[in-house]
Amino acid sequence: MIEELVGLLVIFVLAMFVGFEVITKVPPTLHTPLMSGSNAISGITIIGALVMAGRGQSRAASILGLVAVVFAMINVVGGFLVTDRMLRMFRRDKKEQR
Amino acid sequence: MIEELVGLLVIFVLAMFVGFEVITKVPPTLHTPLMSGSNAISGITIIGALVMAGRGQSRAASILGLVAVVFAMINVVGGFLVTDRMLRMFRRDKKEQR
Amino acid sequence: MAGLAKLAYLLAAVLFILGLKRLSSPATARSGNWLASFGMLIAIVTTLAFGGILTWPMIIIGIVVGSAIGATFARMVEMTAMPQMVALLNGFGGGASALVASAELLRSLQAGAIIPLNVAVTIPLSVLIGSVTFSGSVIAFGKLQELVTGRAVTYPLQKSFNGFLFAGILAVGIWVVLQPSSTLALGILVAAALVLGILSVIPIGGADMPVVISLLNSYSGIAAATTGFVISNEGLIISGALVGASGLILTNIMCKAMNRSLANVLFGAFGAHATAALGPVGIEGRGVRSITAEDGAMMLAYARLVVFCPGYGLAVAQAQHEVRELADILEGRGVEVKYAIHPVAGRMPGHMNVLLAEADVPYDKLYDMDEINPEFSRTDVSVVIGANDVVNPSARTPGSELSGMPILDVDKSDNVIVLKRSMRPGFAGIDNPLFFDPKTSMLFGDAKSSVKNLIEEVKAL
Amino acid sequence: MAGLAKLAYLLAAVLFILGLKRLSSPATARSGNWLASFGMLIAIVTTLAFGGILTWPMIIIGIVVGSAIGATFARMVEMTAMPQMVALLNGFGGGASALVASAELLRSLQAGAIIPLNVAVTIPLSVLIGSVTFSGSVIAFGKLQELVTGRAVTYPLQKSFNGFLFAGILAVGIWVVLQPSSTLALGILVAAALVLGILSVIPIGGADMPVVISLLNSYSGIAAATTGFVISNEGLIISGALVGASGLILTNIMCKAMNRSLANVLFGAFGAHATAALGPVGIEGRGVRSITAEDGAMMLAYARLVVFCPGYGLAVAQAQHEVRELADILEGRGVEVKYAIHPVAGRMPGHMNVLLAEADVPYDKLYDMDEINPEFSRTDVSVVIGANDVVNPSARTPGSELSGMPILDVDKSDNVIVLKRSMRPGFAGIDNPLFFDPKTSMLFGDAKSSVKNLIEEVKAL
Ligand SMILES: NC(=O)c1ccc[n+]([C@@H]2O[C@H](COP(=O)([O-])OP(=O)(O)OC[C@H]3O[C@@H](n4cnc5c(N)ncnc54)[C@H](OP(=O)(O)O)[C@@H]3O)[C@@H](O)[C@H]2O)c1
Ligand SMILES: NC(=O)c1ccc[n+]([C@@H]2O[C@H](COP(=O)([O-])OP(=O)(O)OC[C@H]3O[C@@H](n4cnc5c(N)ncnc54)[C@H](OP(=O)(O)O)[C@@H]3O)[C@@H](O)[C@H]2O)c1
Repeated sequence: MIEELVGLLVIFVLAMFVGFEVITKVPPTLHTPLMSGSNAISGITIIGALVMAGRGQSRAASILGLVAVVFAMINVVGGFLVTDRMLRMFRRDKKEQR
Repeated sequence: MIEELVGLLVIFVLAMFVGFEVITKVPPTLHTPLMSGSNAISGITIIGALVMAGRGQSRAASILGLVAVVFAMINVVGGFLVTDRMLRMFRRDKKEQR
Repeated sequence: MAGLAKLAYLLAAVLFILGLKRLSSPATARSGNWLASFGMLIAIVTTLAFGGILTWPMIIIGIVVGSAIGATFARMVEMTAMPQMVALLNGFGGGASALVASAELLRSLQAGAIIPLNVAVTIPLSVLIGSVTFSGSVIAFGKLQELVTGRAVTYPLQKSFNGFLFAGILAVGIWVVLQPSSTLALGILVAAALVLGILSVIPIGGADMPVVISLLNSYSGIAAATTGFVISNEGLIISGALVGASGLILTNIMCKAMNRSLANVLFGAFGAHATAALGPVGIEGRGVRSITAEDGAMMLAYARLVVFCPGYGLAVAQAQHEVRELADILEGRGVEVKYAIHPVAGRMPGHMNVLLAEADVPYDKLYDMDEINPEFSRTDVSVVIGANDVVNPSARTPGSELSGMPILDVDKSDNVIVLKRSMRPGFAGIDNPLFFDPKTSMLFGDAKSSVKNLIEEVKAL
Repeated sequence: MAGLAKLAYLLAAVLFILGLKRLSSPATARSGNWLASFGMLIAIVTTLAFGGILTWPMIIIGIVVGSAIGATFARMVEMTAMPQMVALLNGFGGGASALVASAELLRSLQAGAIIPLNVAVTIPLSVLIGSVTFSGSVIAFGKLQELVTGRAVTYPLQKSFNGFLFAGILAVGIWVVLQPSSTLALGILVAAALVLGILSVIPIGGADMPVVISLLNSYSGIAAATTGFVISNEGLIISGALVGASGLILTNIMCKAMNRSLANVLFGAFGAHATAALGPVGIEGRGVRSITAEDGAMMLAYARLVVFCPGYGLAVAQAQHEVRELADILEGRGVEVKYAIHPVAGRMPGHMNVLLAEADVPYDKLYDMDEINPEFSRTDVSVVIGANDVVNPSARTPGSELSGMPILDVDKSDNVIVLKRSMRPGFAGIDNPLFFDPKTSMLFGDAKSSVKNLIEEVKAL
């Protein structure tokens, strides 16, 4: 049990490193889209929510799961779409484009 | 079993990402020490070698393990020391140092 | 099967990482966002296929309703309201994490399973972080949307009370760990965590909300990762850690650019006395030169290099399209135009970039503070559009609230035109000596109408 | 216990990562190397404490002997022999991986355990990669140390034979997977892999060895990671992946800087006809200006900016200390001196940097190709010290072996002095039009003695 936990911890630590390295490379120009985009990624709880809503083992758990699905989907869909809306606006100077 | 293997694969993939991100930041000046230093890190097989040499369950395994310990220790000790020897030589211009 | 599902989650996580990597340049950023959302799709489909889903109606309702609400939000939101939007979405994410962890506890109890210690520890943790993120984000949203007062609300013994509350939460958390079967304990934990979220954000001034949101964003990542520990899912852990790291880095960048510590932002009640600082303090006896749009147009039209320095006022006035038009007209006359972007101009990191991008300003005309500062000495006219703190030279002298914060060196340019409505200070609540500089001309009025007037006058020349 | 050990291995891996991160600047690199070696110490101590070690004599002997040999190597090796040294160490690492995997198989058989499929697959993989790395590295060492011919050895049907061998190895590998109890199969696998390592490196020219070493370094990382899969150890997997990534990146950088594909390096038999290309081909009828050290000293002493461009010849002549002395003397006379470092000058990445660092040249005087190239137009004298291919202007025109490789633009400077022993070509085996440029003066002789003469003459002025 403890061993499994440590295994997951290893993954967490490595992912933190990847996160730090990758995020520090994002230029200030893109910090707002980064915020909304990474926010959308945190909606990954959706996978937990789906399991809770769908296994139907307990009425209470299903209802909580349903609300969780709604919340997480708002986060995911809203986050990715709004990020795309922002990023669509960024463009290089046309004159300098080849 | 397959699940455990995939868990290890997750770690491998993440570590690869960390490796790529971290190594691409090493400037060309330090590529030779990087080669010898990362080489020393690959001597991490020493931990497998120690177990093989020390558990003493099988004579043949122990002997192979012993050779592996010698090889890995050459790699580790030689690698780190020679890297240190190189890095000791790198210095900034004294005049520009405060 | 389980192995295949794990592989699919790994693929999703890899897509998230690759997506974030593509955010390192505006040219590839959009495709990166699509990669990440594709990763999310894979994760969802994998869960639907291998997650042991039995009752579909709930799921379908949830997905449809959630997606519809999310899509509507994304479509309706004004670009100037982005900070609120992020806060709100963030709150939903945190809330979902707390709900999942609670549901898992209820489910295990129902199934009569014995809850192993590691799960018993991670569940209350996940519930706590998720609930604080939820209520904190909602308050941050309220402050930015001006539904709740933007002032830093302070009251006596505030910190002691919050400390007490936090201690109480720890106690309840341990109660849940020791006796996971008590739904009462879980309920108290959720309630207390929600109150903690509200009470920790209420005393923070509206203008500090972006830091708070970024920190809460980091929390929501950590909440997702904790949930991953609860249900042993590597995908959740990796994605949560990515978001956690991202939030921490952004928080750190904002604090550094404001030259304040995170503790000062969270507990300093910055902006509690904002109203007190308003008004023409220290103006008496010093001259301020006020000009008309006609004078301003004259200066701009015959300049060689003009640098626009936008700030929060640009967002308030929504003047980005007019600014762009003015720049086009000036460029048509042969004037070189650049934009100077301070790292904390506006109210969230990259705020100005998004606004100007909306107005179709090419991103290679936007210059970071470090790039543009050496240019001011050869600048004929700097136009400060609704910025204040980020061009306040008193940041260079010790003893001021802004001391040590790096600023745009507009006072090095030959002339400065400042567009704002009054002599009132900006977010930091302190006076700006720039306005009294002999080089400076004030063009009072709402930025949008001022810029419009400038356009008219330049055209008339 | 096992949990604690895992935590310790995680700590070791984190130290490796932090150590590599510190290699991003020469100022922090040394501490980074110490961090990494500290991580290794933690990994070793953890294994000794929790690894179920029973018989200590073997272990102690192994550690003492290995450390002594490693330390001696590290102390004795000449800086100019670094490429060989890395090759040799690399071979030992790969060998160790293969031995560990073989031992694990023998141990499991002895213990009568049933070998699960995943282990049965990863063992032969680890043995294969490790053995190829071992024998390949030894041959690379031999070529660089000139114990084996440095020429690309080719013979008829070479590729077909190697392909055949590889297919055979795959077959034996499957045999081991299906019948892990057969030590005969294991033995054949090891032998065949060793032969494959030798035969794949033999046909590669001596000067391409750095690419091979870097690739083998990557293999040794992958071998370690595979061993980690065999014994389910996260520490091995992470470290192996780090090394694997590092080797791949360096290989890629070298190939790019030479403008050749990896396939061309591995299978192109570059340098097979090196002797044929030697000799004064194409020199007839064209003028080469040969000067004395006195003439050269004159040019250098009265220049404003001198750029030194070292190459492989610097390493051969071991002239780094003399070059540094010459630079000091020139600087004493008010001449500005810079060093131009081409990414593949010498025989391994960063080769010149290490040599010049040994001679105490401060690293902020060394300029990358991209930094220095714009400077050549204002350079009075470029001094090419034992470099050839990296300053060959025919790389700019299509149709040459070097076409497309970026070069140092020494021919843009006012004067060029080339220090080499003869008109013979460099590694790529092609003539260099630079030597026939009217701006160029050749100072023939061993670089060390030529530079010594220059020092004398400048002093005498
Ligand atoms: N960007 C971030 O991430 C972030 C995060 C947290 C905190 N902050 C803080 O926010 C501040 C940002 O500095 P800043 O210079 O951008 O803004 P600022 O210092 O808050 O000043 C904005 C100015 O705009 C003027 N203004 C408001 N509405 C206007 C309108 N409609 N037309 C014309 N002018 C208008 C205001 O003056 P009038 O009222 O006289 O018009 C005000 O002085 C910094 O102190 C920073 O530390 C930023
Ligand atoms: N750095 C790497 O990572 C790497 C890896 C693989 C391949 N390579 C290849 O190696 C080559 C490196 O280019 P390079 O310009 O540095 O070297 P080069 O092209 O090999 O030329 C070296 C020159 O140094 C001269 N030389 C040798 N010994 C000398 C001595 N004792 N005194 C004076 N001169 C001496 C030789 O001419 P004489 O015989 O006339 O004296 C020779 O022309 C490139 O082609 C590159 O692609 C580099």
